[in-house]
Amino acid sequence: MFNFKPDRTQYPAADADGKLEIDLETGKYLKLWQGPNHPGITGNMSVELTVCGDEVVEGKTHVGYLHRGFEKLMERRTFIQVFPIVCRVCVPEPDFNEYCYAAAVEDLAGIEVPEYATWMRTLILEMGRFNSYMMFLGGIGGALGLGITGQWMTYVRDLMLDRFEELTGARIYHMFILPGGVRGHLPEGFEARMEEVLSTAERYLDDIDKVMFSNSVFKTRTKGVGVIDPKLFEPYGVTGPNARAGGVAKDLRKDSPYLVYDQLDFEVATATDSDIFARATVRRGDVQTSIDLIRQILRKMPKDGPAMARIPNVLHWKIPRGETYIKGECSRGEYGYYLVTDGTGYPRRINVRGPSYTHAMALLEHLIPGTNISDVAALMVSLHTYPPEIER
Amino acid sequence: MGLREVLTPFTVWKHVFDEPVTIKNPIGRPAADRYRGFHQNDMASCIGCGTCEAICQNAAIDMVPVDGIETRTGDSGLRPQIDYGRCCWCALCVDVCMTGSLTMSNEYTWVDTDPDAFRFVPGLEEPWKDDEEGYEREGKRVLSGIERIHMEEMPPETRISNFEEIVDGYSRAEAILEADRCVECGLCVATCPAHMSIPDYIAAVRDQDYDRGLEILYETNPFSEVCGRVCTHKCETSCAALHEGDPIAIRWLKRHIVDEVPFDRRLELIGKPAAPTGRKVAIIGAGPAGLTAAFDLARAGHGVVVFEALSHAGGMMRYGIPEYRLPYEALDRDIGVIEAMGVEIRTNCRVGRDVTMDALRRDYDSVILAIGLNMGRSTRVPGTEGPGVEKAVDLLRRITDGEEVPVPERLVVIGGGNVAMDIARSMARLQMQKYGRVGVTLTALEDIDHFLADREEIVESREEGVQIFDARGPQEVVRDESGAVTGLRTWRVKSIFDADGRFAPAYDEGDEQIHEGTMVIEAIGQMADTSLLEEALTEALEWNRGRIRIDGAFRTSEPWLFAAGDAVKGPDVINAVADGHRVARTVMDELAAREVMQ
Amino acid sequence: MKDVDDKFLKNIETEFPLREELRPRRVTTPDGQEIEIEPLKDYFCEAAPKVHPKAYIPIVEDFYNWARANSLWILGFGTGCGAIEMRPLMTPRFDAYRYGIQWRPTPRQANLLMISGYLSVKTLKRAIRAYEQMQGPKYVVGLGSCTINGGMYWDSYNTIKRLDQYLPVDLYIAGCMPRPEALLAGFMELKKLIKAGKGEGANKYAENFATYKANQKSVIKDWDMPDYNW
Amino acid sequence: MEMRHLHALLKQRHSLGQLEPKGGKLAFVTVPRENLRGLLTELRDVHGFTHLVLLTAVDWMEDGLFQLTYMLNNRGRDMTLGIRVMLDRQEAQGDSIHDLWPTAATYQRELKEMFGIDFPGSPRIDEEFILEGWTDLPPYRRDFDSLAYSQQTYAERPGRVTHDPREYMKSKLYPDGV
Repeated sequence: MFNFKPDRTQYPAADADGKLEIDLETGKYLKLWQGPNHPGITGNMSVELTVCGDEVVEGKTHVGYLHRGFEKLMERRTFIQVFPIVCRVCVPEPDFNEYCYAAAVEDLAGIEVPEYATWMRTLILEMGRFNSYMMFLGGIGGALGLGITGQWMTYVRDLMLDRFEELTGARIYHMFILPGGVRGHLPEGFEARMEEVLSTAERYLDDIDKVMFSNSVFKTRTKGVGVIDPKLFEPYGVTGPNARAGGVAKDLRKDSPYLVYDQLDFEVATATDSDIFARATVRRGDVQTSIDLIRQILRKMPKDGPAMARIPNVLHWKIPRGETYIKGECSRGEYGYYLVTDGTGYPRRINVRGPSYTHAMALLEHLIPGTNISDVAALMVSLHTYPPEIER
Repeated sequence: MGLREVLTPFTVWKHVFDEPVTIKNPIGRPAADRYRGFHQNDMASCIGCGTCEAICQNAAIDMVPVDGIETRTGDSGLRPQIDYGRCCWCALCVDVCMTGSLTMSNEYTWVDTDPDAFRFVPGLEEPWKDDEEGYEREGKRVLSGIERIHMEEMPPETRISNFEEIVDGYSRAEAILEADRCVECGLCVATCPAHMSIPDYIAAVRDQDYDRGLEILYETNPFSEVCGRVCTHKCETSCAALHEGDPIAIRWLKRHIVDEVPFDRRLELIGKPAAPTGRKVAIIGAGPAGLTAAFDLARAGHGVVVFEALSHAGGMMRYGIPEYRLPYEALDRDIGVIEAMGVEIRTNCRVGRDVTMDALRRDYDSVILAIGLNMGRSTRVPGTEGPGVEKAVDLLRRITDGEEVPVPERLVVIGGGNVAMDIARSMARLQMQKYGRVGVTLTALEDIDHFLADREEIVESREEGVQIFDARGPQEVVRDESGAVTGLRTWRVKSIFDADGRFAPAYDEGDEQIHEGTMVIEAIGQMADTSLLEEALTEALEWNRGRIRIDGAFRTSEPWLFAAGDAVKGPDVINAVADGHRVARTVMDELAAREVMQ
Repeated sequence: MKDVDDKFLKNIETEFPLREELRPRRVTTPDGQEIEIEPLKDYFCEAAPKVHPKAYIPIVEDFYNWARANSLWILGFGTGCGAIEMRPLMTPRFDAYRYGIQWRPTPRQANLLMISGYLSVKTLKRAIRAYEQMQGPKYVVGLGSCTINGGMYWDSYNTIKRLDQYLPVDLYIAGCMPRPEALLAGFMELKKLIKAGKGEGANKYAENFATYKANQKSVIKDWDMPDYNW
Repeated sequence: MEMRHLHALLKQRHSLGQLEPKGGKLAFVTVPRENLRGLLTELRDVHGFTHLVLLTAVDWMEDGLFQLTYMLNNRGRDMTLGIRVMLDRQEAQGDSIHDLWPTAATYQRELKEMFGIDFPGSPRIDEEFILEGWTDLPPYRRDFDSLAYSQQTYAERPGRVTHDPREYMKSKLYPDGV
């Protein structure tokens, strides 16, 4: 109906290095800072847009507003003291940090985790993934002016946070997955209460299907916008749902099963168009997978058993020299911890590999030119990036 | 774009009549049962060990003194103060807490205009002090080991027939595991009379740095090998780990360090004493107090001569403690180190007989009296005069000297302390060797829970066949017509102390027992033999209830004479060692002061 | 701090000069005129903030305070992790709007700045600008441990430890992070403060402007903005 | 063992060091700096290691070395290979691989800022990335002391005192100091 065809003659010429020749003084271009204080930006980061009319000719991402120097702080803390701070690396889905860190420590220290704890970890991770997708589905609607999805999804997410709270003792930073196991067992009657949340969620998701995925406005604004060429997936390190939306079924839960994923029965959602709409539908499918997985886990997990393995006295826990990399499939893609130890009581180096690092930086900068200003927010949200894991 | 896609979104209008999900009054909505809210602390069970402070990665916890909480053995008197400008509610402090006193409520609202207000000592008067709900750890602590590493020892049936040492000592692997359990709170340090740097040497075991460990030991205790075996380890009664599990085996770890360092290396590590000062000190008694003082003084360069009445140095460590607990070679090695510092030990030299106090006073700059308690006390119940009744310390000395002691088939020991256990178990071994079975009965005034003996002594005695009758008061040594001992008559003890706390046992006369035996051994305590002081000096000195009066620095009323050890304080090796250090320091201070005055 | 390697010691003046677009220069306007511009002076008012006097008649001031207390408009600027717990407040379950609280996208429309947790130096710079652009009377609420005494980032090289050194904080809410219910309780407390006429943060900022600026400049190395911009 | 097979294949040509397997799916290997590019290209183009998982550095200050770790993943065979390159800490210069993986430019920018390791030719390498107005040592270097810097730069809230239980008990139980 509305065909937006930019006038390509307005584009700046590129010099030999491929650098755009943009002279702001000509008045033809305008610098537009989107963020850090901007409702369309996920988290606290900013995009420096150079626009010509309402079309973006260049986008540069600026991060570092949330930099706390985690990787440095971790080197100053003993192995147990790192545990409370890892979850802060990623606010909306902290559990992957806990799991990856714990698994990396266990790997280097040679600790066998009890079976119950393994199931519990899987449960926590799936609950976290569910929450993260709730944030996404709320956010993508919000970025396109569909406020109701945010209202609904935040509510559903809050119900899940209540379950988190009764299981782990906290809403956001659960700090439940300790190196060596998990902190506790399921509270009584948890399964029933969880089922209630899941069925409520399914009801709301049905509505989301109607109000968002069948909505002509949403479709028009997202289909064919922000397409990532599948050929770019490897060069730009695209993983997770962003890759699955382009037909590449990258999912570490299947590709390299960890925890108990090999004992669970599930399919990963994929799409082919690799545009904003495809990325949203893949996540919509993944939420359903998560819901099914949570049900499966609660059904299959052992009813009781030790939650913690025997670990050395944490106050002076030394781990022999070594290095390892532990990864998992979080809601945004491959999440990993690279841990190097040197035989002392402190980690030598911890590097957090967050999927947003590649998605929000190089990839986003690559995708932005040529889009409309109003689509930048949706494009950014559709990549599902969380700034804290970029800068840590 | 079809019409359907335009209309479908409107179908959700059906929810317009749904019940709203809004929480009517969200402020103060109760959090989950497990919620990690503000801290609570059970002041009575907290011991102020500071483990919470050690684990807190935010440096949010300070240990502060609190009104009404006194410092005592096993309780530092400090309590955690939490800075909510730092806390991240990870609850590691709760998980690591040694007593389980620190927990969390599910309270979460704290709003204030003053940023300095967010510090508080949980357990005092916060409103959520008594809240039931909130985070508590599941079961016992998991962040540090609870169970002590098992110490291999000889089974009773093997050990009862000989005087060989019972315990094997830890292997390296076992020692590391045991040392790993220590949380380095240091509550034990002040409990140890000698203030040994226990956490530091345990850390040395953990790091497998035995040289460092040995150096730390020798800073405070030249009898580490002895103490590693027979110390009464009061430190283990104040260990933070005992509140949920076993205390750290501090004594065994000490022994492990010494075991791992060969004797020559030990001498190397300790090094040579300081240059001679030309001062001379005489020490009477080569027991732990005297020899420790000798060690310190000799290392400072003073000339030290130790006078010992018996044939070997070591005092009660040699003549009181049986060989199965403390092999003589171990003791000899400790004494060997002291002698290597240039200390001269004159054995078989009894002051008062072979040399007089006056001579010592004349020839030496100072004299330290460390004569110990070597005379057994008697119960003085009827029948104790005469043959067949022995004193435990005399018997033990004779056994050590290799003398033939009478070994009856059945005998009765009176007393519930370590000496009583020692003699009972020594006699049991001799009986085993002679008759092939044990016939020892032990009676004591105290009930079994209040025995003065170490717990493991009681357990091991029983394992070795010693029959223990607790709360029995001796009334008479029963003798037959010929005067030979046939047993001990006892009454059950109703109470030992009267209302004022004075020693005045009350008996239930209806509950009488005769314990059969042809020998009765009294092991109810010892006293000092002060006859060597001679009359003039005895007159000149001030006394306190039969003991020489000393001040806080071990000075007697005579400026040249100092006294230390069991004879003036007591009651065990480690206290004697501590006294030895202190008296040595006093003597050195005095000598230095005299130097200045001249 | 240990000796800094010369290799990395940057001269702030030369390494961080004023950004290009902030420098005084001549430009040609689209209609062809050549003009001199000095952006820092032209676009911003450099006048220092003034103390806002109370109304002359107490009852009028009380009325003002009542009105201010009942329209807390929060700047939707998530400076740290605590921002994630504000989202539930904006939605029906906790519904802060019923208390007269709402979120605004721009500082010009807001009078309450929530510092949601730690502030990295880079964000502090933006937070200061956002605060100064807000209309008085305005309030600052520090959320979580990090604003009080550094929180879990107490030894981080990139986060400030005491928010009150850089901005006038009216209220602190303890927690890491505080729950939405605690935030609501904080807002209620703030309302009480404002009603009682104690929400004087903006005036405190104006009175101690020099101190605040000195503190801010001691941590923000590349100060390429006007001293006060609103 | 596929990883061993691969190692044997590449060992000679790229002068690889010992293979250090971590379980069946992950292994680490050291390669000289001059062989890095060839190895990465071959792994990417021939052996299916198309995914650059991460690129980061480890500071071995005591040895005077920086370790660059290039983590490559072969999704089809579920193998991850960590390739280590040791750099002289004084020189601290690596070779940019942004033309092999464009996303590596971001990593290299971070390394430049946080470790001071230069990658000549990498796009925007000299621009500030995370820090702003940073004048001190690159913060991830081991010789940069975060706590000292923090205490010096930012004021802590005063008024806190703590006591060591060990010393406090001694002073209470033995006031004379013995």
